[in-house]
Amino acid sequence: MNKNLKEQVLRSSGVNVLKCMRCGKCSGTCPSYDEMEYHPHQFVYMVERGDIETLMNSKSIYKCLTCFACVDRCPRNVEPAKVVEAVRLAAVRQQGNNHMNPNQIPDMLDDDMPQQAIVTAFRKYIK
Amino acid sequence: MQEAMINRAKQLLADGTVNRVIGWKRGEFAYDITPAVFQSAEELDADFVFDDFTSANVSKYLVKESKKEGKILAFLKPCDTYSFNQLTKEHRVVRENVYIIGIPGGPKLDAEKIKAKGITGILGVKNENYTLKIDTIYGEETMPFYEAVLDKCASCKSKKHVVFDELIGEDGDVLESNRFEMVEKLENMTAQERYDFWRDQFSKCIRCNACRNVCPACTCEKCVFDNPNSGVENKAPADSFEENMFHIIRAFHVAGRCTDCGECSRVCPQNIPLHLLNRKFIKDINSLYGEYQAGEDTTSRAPLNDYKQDDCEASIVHERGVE
Amino acid sequence: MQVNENKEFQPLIVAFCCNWCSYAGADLSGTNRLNYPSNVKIIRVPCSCRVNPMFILRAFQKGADGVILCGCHPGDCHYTSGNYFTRRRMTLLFSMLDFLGIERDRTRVEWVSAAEGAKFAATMNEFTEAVKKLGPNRRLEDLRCRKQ
Amino acid sequence: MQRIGVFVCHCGTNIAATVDVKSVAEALGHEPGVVISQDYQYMCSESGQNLVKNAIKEHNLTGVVVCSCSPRMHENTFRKAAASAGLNPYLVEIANIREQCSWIHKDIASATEKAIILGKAAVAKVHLNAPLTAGESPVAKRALVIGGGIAGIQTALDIAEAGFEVDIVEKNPTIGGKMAQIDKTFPTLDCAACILTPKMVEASQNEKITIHSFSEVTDVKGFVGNFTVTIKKKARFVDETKCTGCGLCTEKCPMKKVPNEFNMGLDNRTAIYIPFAQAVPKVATIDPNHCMMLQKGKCGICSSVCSVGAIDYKQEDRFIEQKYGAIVVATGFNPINLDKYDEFAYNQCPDVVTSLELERLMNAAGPNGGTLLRPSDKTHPHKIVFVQCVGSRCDDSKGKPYCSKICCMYTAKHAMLIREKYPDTEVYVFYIDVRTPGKNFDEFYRRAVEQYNVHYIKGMVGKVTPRSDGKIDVQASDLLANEQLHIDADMVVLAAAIEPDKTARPLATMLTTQMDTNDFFTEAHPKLRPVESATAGIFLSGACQGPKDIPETVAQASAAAAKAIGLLVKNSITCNPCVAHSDELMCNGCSSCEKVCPYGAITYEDKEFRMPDRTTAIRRVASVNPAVCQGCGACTVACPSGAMDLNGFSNSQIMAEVDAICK
Repeated sequence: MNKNLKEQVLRSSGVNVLKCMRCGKCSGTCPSYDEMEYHPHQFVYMVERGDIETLMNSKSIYKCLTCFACVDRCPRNVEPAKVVEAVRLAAVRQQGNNHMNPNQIPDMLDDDMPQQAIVTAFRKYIK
Repeated sequence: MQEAMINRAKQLLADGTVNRVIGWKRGEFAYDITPAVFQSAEELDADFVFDDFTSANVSKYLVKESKKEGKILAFLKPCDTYSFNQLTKEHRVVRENVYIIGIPGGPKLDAEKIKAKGITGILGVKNENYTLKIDTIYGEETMPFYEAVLDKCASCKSKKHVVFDELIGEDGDVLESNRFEMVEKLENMTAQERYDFWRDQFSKCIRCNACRNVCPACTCEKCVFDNPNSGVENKAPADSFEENMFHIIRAFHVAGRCTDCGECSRVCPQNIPLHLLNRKFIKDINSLYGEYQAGEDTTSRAPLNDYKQDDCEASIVHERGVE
Repeated sequence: MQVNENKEFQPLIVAFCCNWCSYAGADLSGTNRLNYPSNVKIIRVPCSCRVNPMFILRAFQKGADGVILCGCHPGDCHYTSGNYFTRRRMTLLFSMLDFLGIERDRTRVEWVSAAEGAKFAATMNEFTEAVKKLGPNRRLEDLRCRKQ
Repeated sequence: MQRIGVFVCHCGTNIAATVDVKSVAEALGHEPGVVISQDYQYMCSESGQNLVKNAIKEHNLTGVVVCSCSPRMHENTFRKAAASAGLNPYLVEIANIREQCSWIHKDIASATEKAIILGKAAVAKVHLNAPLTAGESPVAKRALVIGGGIAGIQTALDIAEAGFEVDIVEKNPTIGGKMAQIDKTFPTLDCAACILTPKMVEASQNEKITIHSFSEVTDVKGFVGNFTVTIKKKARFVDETKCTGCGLCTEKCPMKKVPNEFNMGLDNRTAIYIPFAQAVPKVATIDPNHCMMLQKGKCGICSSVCSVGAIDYKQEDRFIEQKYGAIVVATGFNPINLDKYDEFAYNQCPDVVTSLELERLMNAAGPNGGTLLRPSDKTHPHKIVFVQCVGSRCDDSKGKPYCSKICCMYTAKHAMLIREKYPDTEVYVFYIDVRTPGKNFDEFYRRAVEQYNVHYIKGMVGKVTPRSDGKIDVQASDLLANEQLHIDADMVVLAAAIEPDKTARPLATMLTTQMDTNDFFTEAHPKLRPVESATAGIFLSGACQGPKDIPETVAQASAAAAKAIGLLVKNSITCNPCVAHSDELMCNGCSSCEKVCPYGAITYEDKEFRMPDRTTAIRRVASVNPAVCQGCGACTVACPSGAMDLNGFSNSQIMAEVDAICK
């Protein structure tokens, strides 16, 4: 467990992960659920455990649409999307680890891909 | 006016309506007019005075006088009637034992202001078209009438008599006054400036208790400052704190009861503008809890003995005005 | 309170708490081990309306740097209406102190219910800090009571 | 000369760990008037109390200061100890060095210093304490129960059983409350009506019990043993004494489209109505908002069909005033409004229902005569999803912060009943935790899972979407399978959080009792006085104090009754001696104190006084009725002369404390 990373994520997200009562409503509500290796509730729990690197290395951080359904519906105001964003920021901030090259994007487009996903993908690419 | 008052007083004494009269008589000097009780027509003829210097509010004397045997005649100026009403509301005077004749109010004159012009040896005054002709032992002097008017009269709030049995002269109206001007000016100062202002003023206090003794709202059987058990007993201020304390507590005790008669400042030998403390409370009460004029009637609840569920919080003090 | 060159100014805070709400709230912050500075000394009164302005002046006279008055929330007074009177009295008193140039942050009224232990502690922390910033009470002190 | 004893408690390590109790005792020993200063492990223990008692006798003490926990905790303990040793109990003062010192400070030096200062303040105060003797005040032998649900009924029955008159005030046309709406009860599955309605009848037939249905409390004055309550009997436009409850008017009433509250609006009733068959009192009520006669002055059918002439369109609200010795609050609960939980589509889809609505849907007297049908198309549902914790256990901004306590069990009950009656129905329960503490409760839940095959899924429903084909898409997480599920359900049942009734807050203000931030009534002590409010003579029964199931409610109702009976059997109660008193020599008679007294305890009389100048004068002076005064002290500040003072918290005592603290 990397303590500094955990603190960084907690600080940049401003989320108190200890407020989570593990009801899983965030994951119940998440439209990207099936795309994600780790699901919103797991983000919150793994950040609590300090298991940040696993999350940073998972593609899941780029699957979040930041639609904020989880933030809206979390009964305890934990705001999981902000945790995902903070983990993603931690990854983005590392030099040279861009998950995506802009040249790859045209190939990835298909009819099923929601537009929001493309927009967020671009945003996440640019530091 | 003086003639008419003496004549009516004599009638009322003669027909037994009253057995004495509270009015004023001359003191050492022409401008030194003090309240006095008259028992007979002869005394009235000899000493009764009502002139431009007759400013003292006699209503406080009625606390004791109205409890004596028989009815007393009191001449009350408009501002005095507010004091009397307030005392009635607080059961301090017995209304039935007082026969009230409402008489016209000021503006009354402030001898100190005349003296300040270098005019001394005053024997009498005459108002001629708002020029004050002053007869002195050194001959006649003149000055603009309004420059000699008492501060409390210059900001008169009402010419209306709120209680009387009969009137001599006309009744007037409640006036629009500028009486809160100085309070506002102080409110707009910084805290340090306000502090310095009041320190200058209170440090002059010699605790003569004139303000307390003249105040028609200060009628306690025993004042807390004279009571060794009150915890604030204090005969003479030893330091700045005690100077402040006396005036804060006094103003607080009369808050919501003070009719703004202005007697406290008039009698202060050190010219401390004590009425500003009372006016600050009146202004606050008016703006925070709705217009209230103590003494206007005998039934309404005093603002400090009343409340509304949606009154403002004390934090309003922190949120407004100049720090 | 003393000010040493190498020691931070420690204000003395007197807190009047009504027996039913705020004193219980203070107890609750103790039960929950919620810290607030030891500068705060509590005096129990049956109701906030028992607090006479004279007590507040007395506290300043004897060396308090801040006085806070805590009572039940408006509408919750154990005696129905006590805190409503408190509210008017203290509003006017504090306004007067302000009018005389006394720092307005030295006085405060706060409503703390028996359930608000956390609010009590937070209020006391905040108030102590505010008074600390003002420094020692000099404008309403009795020089004879100043500590060396 | 005062002889004061100081006793410093360690409270085990509660105090001693952060406060150097030895030096506190040592320092206070040097205070003026202190003749003995000791510390001890547990001052409140019997041996600790004996220490105090012996010291009182041995040193002939005139005052006692105990430095210990909050006076709210043990002031009475030490007062009693002092009294048993012959010292007036009001000569004891407590310095609170636990809750307000050792528990909140960490630094031993500053905590010890503060403890000494608090001790000094108590010593300074006790110097000025006067021995006080408590007066007595009579107790009205009648109780008022506010709320006629199972809690109120049980309390009233118990009090009546003990031989006292009881009045029940119920705001609805019938008593019975929420339990009357419930179909079956857990964990025994007996029918709620079968066990409740006999109690309702018993209450109505008990000659000691008066039921004021369709009534509200509008004013409460007075104090323990001596409350004067104003009850508003709302106009029901039917003479209660004449109506036989035959129900003919309800059959003939042409206005048949009024949503039926008793069935949660799932069907309709008439404008003149009897809420349900077993209503008590079984009397019709006209709903003025829907009655054509009262709205437009045309109709009058009910009046013409009523054979006893009970209909009275001119009836008005009546107010009655009654004296009570004790008041029991039993105002109960309601499910919360679900408008803000869009994700569950409660407002969009009639087949998404609350659990209380499901109770009515399943009840034989309900809208479908006991057959479970979907409200939308009256078809039999084959797949039902239950969602737990809707609005419970939430952050304050999202709902109620507390667990509603009863939902886990009633959901298990619903699931079980449905599976029992309709074995072809699949039932899913989404839960966060299943909370089943209670006798036979967990066994009950296990039966739902093991015997009835209810699918319990750990996870929460994220979104409910009504589809055009009539099905409802339920999107949820299954946390254990780490999967997101989609269930095409026919019905969704929401376990809505429960909250105190809206009438509770204004009632609390009238009663001057306290509530917590959720509007539940606060008990006098969370463990030791759970059925009393902090206001003497006001007791708490049922869910108005916190979420409760029926057995708990009944238990608390009987406990509240026992406490009320304990008060009513007394002929008089000892008054608080810490009351105001006026110094006649200083009183101005100005009436300021009278104006601020909330109890009307102050009266005036003209008295003759000998003045200092040897004359006599009649003066108007105030006097305080010690039985009525509750000791708030408002008058002491309103009094400009300081004539009014308060026993136990006198001007000089408080100033002595201020001085000691600021010294």
